[in-house]
Parts: sequence; C-alpha cells; structure tokens
Amino acid sequence: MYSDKVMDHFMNPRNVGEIEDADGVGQVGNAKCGDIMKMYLKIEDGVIVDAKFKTFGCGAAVATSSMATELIKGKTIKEAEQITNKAVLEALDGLPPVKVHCSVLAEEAIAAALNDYKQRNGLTEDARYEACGGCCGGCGSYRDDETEDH
Amino acid sequence: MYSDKVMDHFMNPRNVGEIEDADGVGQVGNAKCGDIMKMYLKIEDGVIVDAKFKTFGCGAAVATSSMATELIKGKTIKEAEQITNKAVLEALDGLPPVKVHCSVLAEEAIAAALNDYKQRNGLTEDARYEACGGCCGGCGSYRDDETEDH
Amino acid sequence: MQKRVIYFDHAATTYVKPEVLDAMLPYFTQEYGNASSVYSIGRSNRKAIEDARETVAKCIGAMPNEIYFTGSGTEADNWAIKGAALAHRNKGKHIITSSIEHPAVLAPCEFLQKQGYDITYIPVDQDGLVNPADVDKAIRPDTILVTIMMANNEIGTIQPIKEIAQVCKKHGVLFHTDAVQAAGNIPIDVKDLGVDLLSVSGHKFYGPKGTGALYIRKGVKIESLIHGGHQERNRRAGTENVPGIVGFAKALELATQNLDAHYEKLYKLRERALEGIFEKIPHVRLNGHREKRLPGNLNVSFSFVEGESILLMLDMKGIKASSGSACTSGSLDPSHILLAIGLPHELAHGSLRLTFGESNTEEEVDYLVDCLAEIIDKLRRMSPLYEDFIKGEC
Amino acid sequence: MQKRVIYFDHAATTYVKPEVLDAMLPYFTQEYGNASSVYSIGRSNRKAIEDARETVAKCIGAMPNEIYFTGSGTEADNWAIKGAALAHRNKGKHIITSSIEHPAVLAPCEFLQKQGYDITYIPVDQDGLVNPADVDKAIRPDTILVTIMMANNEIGTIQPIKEIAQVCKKHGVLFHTDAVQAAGNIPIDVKDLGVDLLSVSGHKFYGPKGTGALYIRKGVKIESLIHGGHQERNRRAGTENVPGIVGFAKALELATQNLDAHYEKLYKLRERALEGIFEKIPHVRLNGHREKRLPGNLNVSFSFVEGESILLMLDMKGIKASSGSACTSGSLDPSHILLAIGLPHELAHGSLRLTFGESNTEEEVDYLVDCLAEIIDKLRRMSPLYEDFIKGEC
Ligand SMILES: Cc1ncc(COP(=O)(O)O)c(C=O)c1O
Ligand SMILES: Cc1ncc(COP(=O)(O)O)c(C=O)c1O
Repeated sequence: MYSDKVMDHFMNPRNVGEIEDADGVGQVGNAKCGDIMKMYLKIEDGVIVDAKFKTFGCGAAVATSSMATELIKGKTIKEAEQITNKAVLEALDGLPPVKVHCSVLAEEAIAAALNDYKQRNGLTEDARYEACGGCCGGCGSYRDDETEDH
Repeated sequence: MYSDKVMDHFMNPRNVGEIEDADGVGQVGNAKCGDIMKMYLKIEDGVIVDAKFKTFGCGAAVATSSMATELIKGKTIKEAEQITNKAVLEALDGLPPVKVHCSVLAEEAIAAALNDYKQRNGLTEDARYEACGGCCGGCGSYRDDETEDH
Repeated sequence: MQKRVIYFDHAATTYVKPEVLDAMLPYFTQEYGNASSVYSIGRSNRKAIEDARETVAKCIGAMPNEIYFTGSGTEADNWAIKGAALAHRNKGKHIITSSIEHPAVLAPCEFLQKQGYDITYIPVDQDGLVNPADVDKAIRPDTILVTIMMANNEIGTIQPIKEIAQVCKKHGVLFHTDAVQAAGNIPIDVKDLGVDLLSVSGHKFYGPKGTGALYIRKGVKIESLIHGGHQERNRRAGTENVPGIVGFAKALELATQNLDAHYEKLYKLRERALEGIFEKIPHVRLNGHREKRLPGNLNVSFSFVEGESILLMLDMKGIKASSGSACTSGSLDPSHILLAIGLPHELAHGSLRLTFGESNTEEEVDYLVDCLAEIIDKLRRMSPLYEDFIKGEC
Repeated sequence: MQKRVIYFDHAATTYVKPEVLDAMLPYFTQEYGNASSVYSIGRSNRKAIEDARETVAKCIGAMPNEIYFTGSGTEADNWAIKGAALAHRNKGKHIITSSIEHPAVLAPCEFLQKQGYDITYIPVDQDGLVNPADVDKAIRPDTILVTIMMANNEIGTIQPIKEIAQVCKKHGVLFHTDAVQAAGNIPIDVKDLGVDLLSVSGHKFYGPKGTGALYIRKGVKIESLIHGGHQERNRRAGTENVPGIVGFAKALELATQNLDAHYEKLYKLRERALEGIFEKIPHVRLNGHREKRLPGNLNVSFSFVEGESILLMLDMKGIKASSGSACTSGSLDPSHILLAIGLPHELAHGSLRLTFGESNTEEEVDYLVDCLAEIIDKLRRMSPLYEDFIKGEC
C-alpha cells in the first residue's frame, strides 16, 4: 500500500523531536480525526536552519511530516511557503488516495509554523492562522467510490 | 436417488408389451404431464393370468408399472383391487417424494384395466372409469419445500 | 470394475482445470490474510484480487473498475436486476425480459413483480431467437431495464445482443445480459456489444463453483444486493473469496486465450453427434437455432419417449447428460424454454441436452450415438405412444 | 532472508486447515457433477452436500433442514435481516439492533431504513454489553425483528443471547444473531439459545472463504435474498459450491470437536499477552468485557499513539494484527464499536486488536510483548500528545 520511500520515512523518520528555542511552532489536525502534526522551526536571517516535528497519526502522517521537514531545511521562508502538498507527495513517490490528506496536513503544518514566526516578528496582520482542521475529506482528498480503489 | 429395486425394474422391466387378446385394457396419464401407463390384462375365472404394460414416462413410471404387473399376476380381481400405491411403493423399497405420484398412477392403471374388464363383462354400472388424470400433484404427492429435500 | 464415465453435461458445470486449482491452492493455506488489512500478508491478497480483476476485465473488454466479483452467476443476475430496479424506480417500474431466461433471471423478475414492478416477457421464434424489433416495441417511458441472455443454457441459441443493446441505448434504457453460458465459449466484448451489465459464473468455464462476476459499466447506477463492509469498492460486501477470485480469473483467462481452438473442437464434436443421431435414430428433432448456437450445445427431442428415462439409461452406460423433462427439474412442467420455442409437451418431455467439453473425444461421441440408438429403441418399444403411432401408420 | 511471520489476526480470517482442504480437493477436479442432476456423478455431490448439512446441523444443535448454505457470513446476515423484514412487513417495519454490530448487519439495517423501515439501535455499556431489559423496553407492536450479535468482532464481548431470545419470544418477535465470531470459539446450541435465525462464516474457523450458512428455525417465514433455481430447498438459488460446502462443514466439525482444548489454549495465550502488555507498557486500557469475551480476543488502547502506525511497525517485525483506527478501515471515523463503549476518539485511534489462533505459541506472544513495548515507546517519543502529557505532569 505504501511506497518504499514512505515506509523508509515512517520507519526512520528524519527530524523527529522538539526545538527548545524554536522561532516558529505550528500545530494542525486534532485527535478526533486521528492526525496531529506539530512543527518546530529555527529561522536565521530568513532561512530555515532547522526543522523538527512531532506527529500523532498513521504511517502517512509520520512520513509526510518527515519529508516536509527535509524539504524545508535550508530554504528561505519564501521558498518554504511555496512547497505544496504535491511536492511532498512527489518526494514520497505518492500516497494511496485515502492518505493524500496527510500531505495537505504537512503543508498546513509548515504554513502554521511559518505564520507563528511571522506573528512573533510582526510580519503579519492575521491574529490567528486558519489552519486546516485536519479532518479528512475537506481538502479534496475524498475517496471516489466509483473510480478509485482503496 | 432411486433404490436398487427401482433401478432393476427400470433397466429390466418385467412384463413389457401388449396382450393381443387382452380381457381388460386401461390407460391413464397424459403426454402433457410426461407420464402415460397402459395396462393389458388376461383374466381367466376371475384370476389375472397375465399382465403386460407399456409406459411413456420417467424411471419411476416404468419401474412402478413393472412392479404393479408383477404384483397382480396370479391374483384374483378382488385381491388385485386391493393393491394400493403403497404396496407398489413398498415393493420397490420406496420412491423419492416427487415420484410418489407414479405409484398412484400404477394403482390407477390397474384399476382402469380392471374396470375395462368389468365393463366388457357387464360387471359394473360406470360407463367410464374416472382415472387420475396423471397430472402430478393432484394425489397428495406435492413437494413440501419446507420439510423435504428433492 | 471401474465404470467408464463420459461427461456430456458441461453446460451444467465443468470440472476445475488443474492449472486453475494450482493457482488457487496457495491462497487456502498460506496466503490467507484478509485483503483489507494493512499488513503485508493482506497486501499480497489485495494484489492477487486486483490482478484477477484486471485479467477478467481484459477478457471481456472492460476496465478493471467495472468488474465486481460475486459468489455465483445467480448472485450476479440477482444483483443486476434487483439493483437496477431499485436504483431506477423513480423513473419507472417496467422491466423487459425474454420468455427463455434462466431461473436466475426469471425468479428475480417474478420477485420484483410481487413488489409492484411490471414485467414484459418477449416471446422467441421457433429457434429461440429474440427479435430486437420486439424489444423496441415493448419499451415504454417507464421501462428501466431490459435483461436478455446472451446464450441459452438449454438450446444454446445465441441472441443478437449488439442489436438489442442498440435498441436500448436509443431509448436510454439499461441493458443487462446473462452471459453465464456464453463466457468461455464465444467471444465477449462489452464495449463492442454495448451492454451496461453482464453476468458470468466461474464453474461454466472450468473455474470454481461459488464464484461469479458482474460487469457494471462505469456510470451505471445500481443498488447493492449484499450490504456490509467496504469490499468491492463498497458495492458487494463480504470478505473476499481470494482463492475463488484467483481461480475464476485464471479459468477465464485460459478460456479466452484458447477460444478459437475450443470453439472448433466443440463444434466438431457437436456436429459429429448431430449427424450420427439423425442418421441412426428416426423421429428426432433439433431444438434451438441450427447455426446461431453455442459450439458445444446439442439439444434434440425424441418422439414417444421421456427424457429422464433416457438419462438413466445413458447413466447406466456411463454417459452423463441432461434433459428438459419435468421429471429432472423437480418441477411439474417441462422446460419453459422448450415450450417457449413451440414444442408440444410430449416433445419437451423427450428432450436430451448434450453439452460437450474440452476433454471429450470423437470416440466418446460415437459411443454415445450407438448407446442412444439402442436406448431410444428400447424405450420406444415400451412406449404406448409409439404403439399408437405405429398402429396409426399402418 | 525469509522473514518470520506471526499471525495474530484470526478474527479477520483464518488459514484453511490441511484436513479441510483435503476434504475439499476431490470436488474440484473429480466429483464435479451438478448436484441437481439425476446421474450418478451428480448424486454423489448431492450426498456430499446433505452430509455436510447434517454435520453443520449437529454442530449447532439444529435439524439438517434448518441449515442453508450461503456464499458468505455477510450474505447470511443480509438474508436474515432483509428476508425477515420483507416477509413480515405487513406486521410492521420496526427493527431493533445494537450499536456495536458488524457492517454486515448495520448496512442492511441502514438500507432498510432508506426503504421506510424504522431502526432502533440499543446502546451498550462500557464493556460492550447489551442489556436484555433495554431490548424489552424497545420492542413495540410493530417490531418484527431483533438482531444482536453473539460475540463482537473487535472487542470480543459475548452477549447474553439466551436472555435476549427470551425477551423476543415473550413478545413474539423474531430474533437473529450474527454468530460469525462466536462459531468455532464458544459453544452454540440454537435450541438452547432459543434463536430464530443465526449466521456463520466459514473462514473464521479454519474453513474456506466465500462460504457461510444461515440457520432458519423450522417455521420461520423469510423471503429469499437470491432468487433463481431450486437449490437449498428453493430458498437460496445458485449451483451449489460443493467443495466450499464440504470444507465449511469439515471445518466446523473439527472446531466443535476440539472446542474445549481450543478455548483453553487461546485463553492462555490471551491472558499471557494481556499480562505482559500491562506489565511492560504504561497508559494502556483493555477494551471489552474482562471475562465475557471470546477466548482469543485481546483489544487494548494505547494513549498518545495511533493504531495504523502500531500495525505498520508490528508488520516490520513480522507480526500481523489489526486496529479500530480510522486509517485502517478506509472510512473517516474510528471504529463505531470503540466509540459505542465510550472511548474518546484519541483512544479509539490508538487501539490494537490481537486475535489468537490455534497455531500461535507462548513464545510468539512473548515476542509480541517485547516488540510492542519498543514500538509504543518509539511512537510516543514522536507524539505531540505525549509531549503535552509529560509537560502537564511535571
Ligand atoms: C444462463 C444461466 N444463467 C445463470 C446461471 C446461474 O449460475 P450459477 O448456478 O452458477 O449461479 C446458469 C447456470 O446455472 C445459467 O446457465
Ligand atoms: C461479526 C461479523 N459478522 C459478519 C462478518 C462478515 O463475514 P464475511 O466477511 O465472511 O462475509 C464478520 C467478518 O467479517 C464478522 O466479524
């Protein structure tokens, strides 16, 4: 069901953990839906010098968290903001249709952490970032019973 | 499905044929229902000295015809009239439920032939003997879907 | 003494080919995981099922996601008919079928009739053919489904499915065909035929019993027959019968690969039997269409004798066949199919169906013809109808 | 390198026992005749089916003519529920079930609801038990059927079926029980239980997939689900799956003969696993009743972690298990059963079901406990929920 890449990032997740003095922290999803991602960023001169995560969730949730942190490390904030769930998906050689929402969650987690950083530094006007609730199905990842196997 | 006795009387039917100068002839059943039995009797001094049959029908129809002729040979008319379908059934070690009507048909064929004899000899008032039409189900041999296998 | 056994009843059921059984075996004792599980043993089962689906799809010109595995041909027929009836009842409650369908189609129609649906039975001609123009005429604004079999189980007649499908399409009415007898004997291409729903059954083409499939054209709305878990893309619930599905697909694949040779072989055996019987036995008639029929199907009626008697005597010679006689069906009437093509009851009772298969030989056919000549003669000599006929002749 | 495989998912499906497969094999390639035929090859099949029916009847205390073979447990459930609903709709359209049924029961109920039936879902207590008094209270004059499972597939809780049957009898309402998980694990005697309808499935007791049976008490009126030919005494149409039926009966016979030893063995393995897990892993809870549960069923929830992750990591260790997490069911919610016993979503997502079987060993259980301790620790260390919990504690 999962690609080798996904299984690798699930069994050996990169960047698990917390950053004590993180410059931005974002959490998305909720326990009700079975997926919570928490992302910690260390940002220096507009560049993400470190990223760590903690995730409660399925294999895909862990793997997308792991891959997402890998993708943003060393990137500028601008660059990081342009990393979409598709990029995470592709980097993992794809996910089963029912798991696509996990990649969306990873994108949202990055955005939430970046937003937290901006807020702390007065770079945004939004009081609170509106993250995806994480509850599956809201982001176009609906199963299509007619056309797709799952 | 059939007992050995039935198969024996089907494969090696006794008394198949016609009696040219029969004293009584009876035919019951019809082609529509798939069973016709024709019975020929030779009767001397009130005793059935010979009996022959021709039958169009299934294995049970042939076997019951054969057994019925065997049972009545040598019997007096009175005795022959007392031979019921049950006697034929028992002599054949039974029949499957759906085939019980064949034994009834055999009983009726004997009765019809005896009746013909009586009529020819002025021993009865019935102009025509009312034989079973032979069409299955009319004689209590209905299948019971609830309780019996077939 | 081991009695010789000659099997001429392949339309009833076939043996499972050794290659098919071999393909199934690992899934009984080793690869037994639940196909819906996340762990690897389950995933190999899932793959086996999806591979089977692809194979089946290829064999009938469908897409894999148009194939749904069932527990029998009868279940596939029931699903198609009741499922379509339920899903489209807002449009209407009129269903059209033919007078020579298998009970797996007729009984669901009768069931629906009791639920307030209206069923039209299209009659057939003396060869058992449905006229597409009759279907055209029968379609009404409230018609929701036409179901007409591809090939008949008793007389082997093959229907003009493509033409009937065109008629249905013209009227925007769903079309289902019961291809249980056709599959593995004649080519099936659902796209070319233009059907919406098509049923098949594994044990008619050397696959396992208790397996079947329903083709549901993408986009066709149909209610489920068996509700429950998410199997078969939420449309047919129940833990997948993995060995059965694998065997079903393997059997259909083998049958489709060899279709021409299979057809040729069965056709030759059939013609040989037909010629032999007509040469050696008088008062016999062929039932079903002379050309438009399944290659392995021969159905004849012998005047003056009854079918079960023929079968029993053939059985004593080691030959297995079947008949449309009432006595063999457990019902009180002879085959509705034989009556529908206009046979009088007597001839319907005297019918014999011989359906040839891959392991039959010419020698077996010759033996059959000899046995039959002897048996029919013996039965006629004890038949009062034959007696009447002979007396009437002289 | 051949990876070690340890199967702890016997509630999902079992392997077919070699003796069972051996009993089936002749019917694939040799004894393949149609059981409805008059000739001898067909008759031996008919006998095989009727012997199987007698065996099954004996195993559950029924009469042979109360046993009907189906193509799955799901089909048996669908038949019981829809068949009873249709046959008794003149009396009323109210059906009672529980909130922890298998989809094979819930989905037919939901289907009927859409057809205008009224369904009452009886809640369960924190152990998953139905209170017979609740059934008593729920019965109305228009109630036609109560359907409550004998043993639960996820948490293993065994219901007071006899008491519920008495309640139903008192009110003259039909009672069906889904005994798919119970059969082969605990004794079943339909007369003693007093049920009217009872479903079982072959692949849960080391029999073949794609087989099942419905017990229909003599005298119970029920409409067919699959209409067609005369098989199964006109009640379940379709050419009989002879090897499947033979295997089903053989498996149930073996299971019933060895029931005490089977129970004892599974019970010991279960208790060993339970003790090991509670000893080595903190923040864990047992789901389902402590005593009134299937011998081989263990269901636990680990706080702060998600089930699919546990399964995947167990799979990497060669261990096959299952979970009530949404991620493993293909649906968006975690197990309705775990929610029904009052588990918060988080714990429902973190559930693990281990179901032991005849070939498991104590050594395997010990290995499981060690692996689990390691895996749960690893997953917790990457869980933001655990982080919050630890921070909250100090
Ligand atoms: C034309 C036709 N349709 C349907 C069926 C039903 O198939 P099954 O008995 O495998 O369910 C059969 C065979 O029995 C058949 O010949
Ligand atoms: C309690 C229960 N009922 C019904 C079923 C359905 O059985 P099957 O999948 O064999 O059709 C299952 C298992 O899947 C079950 O555990």
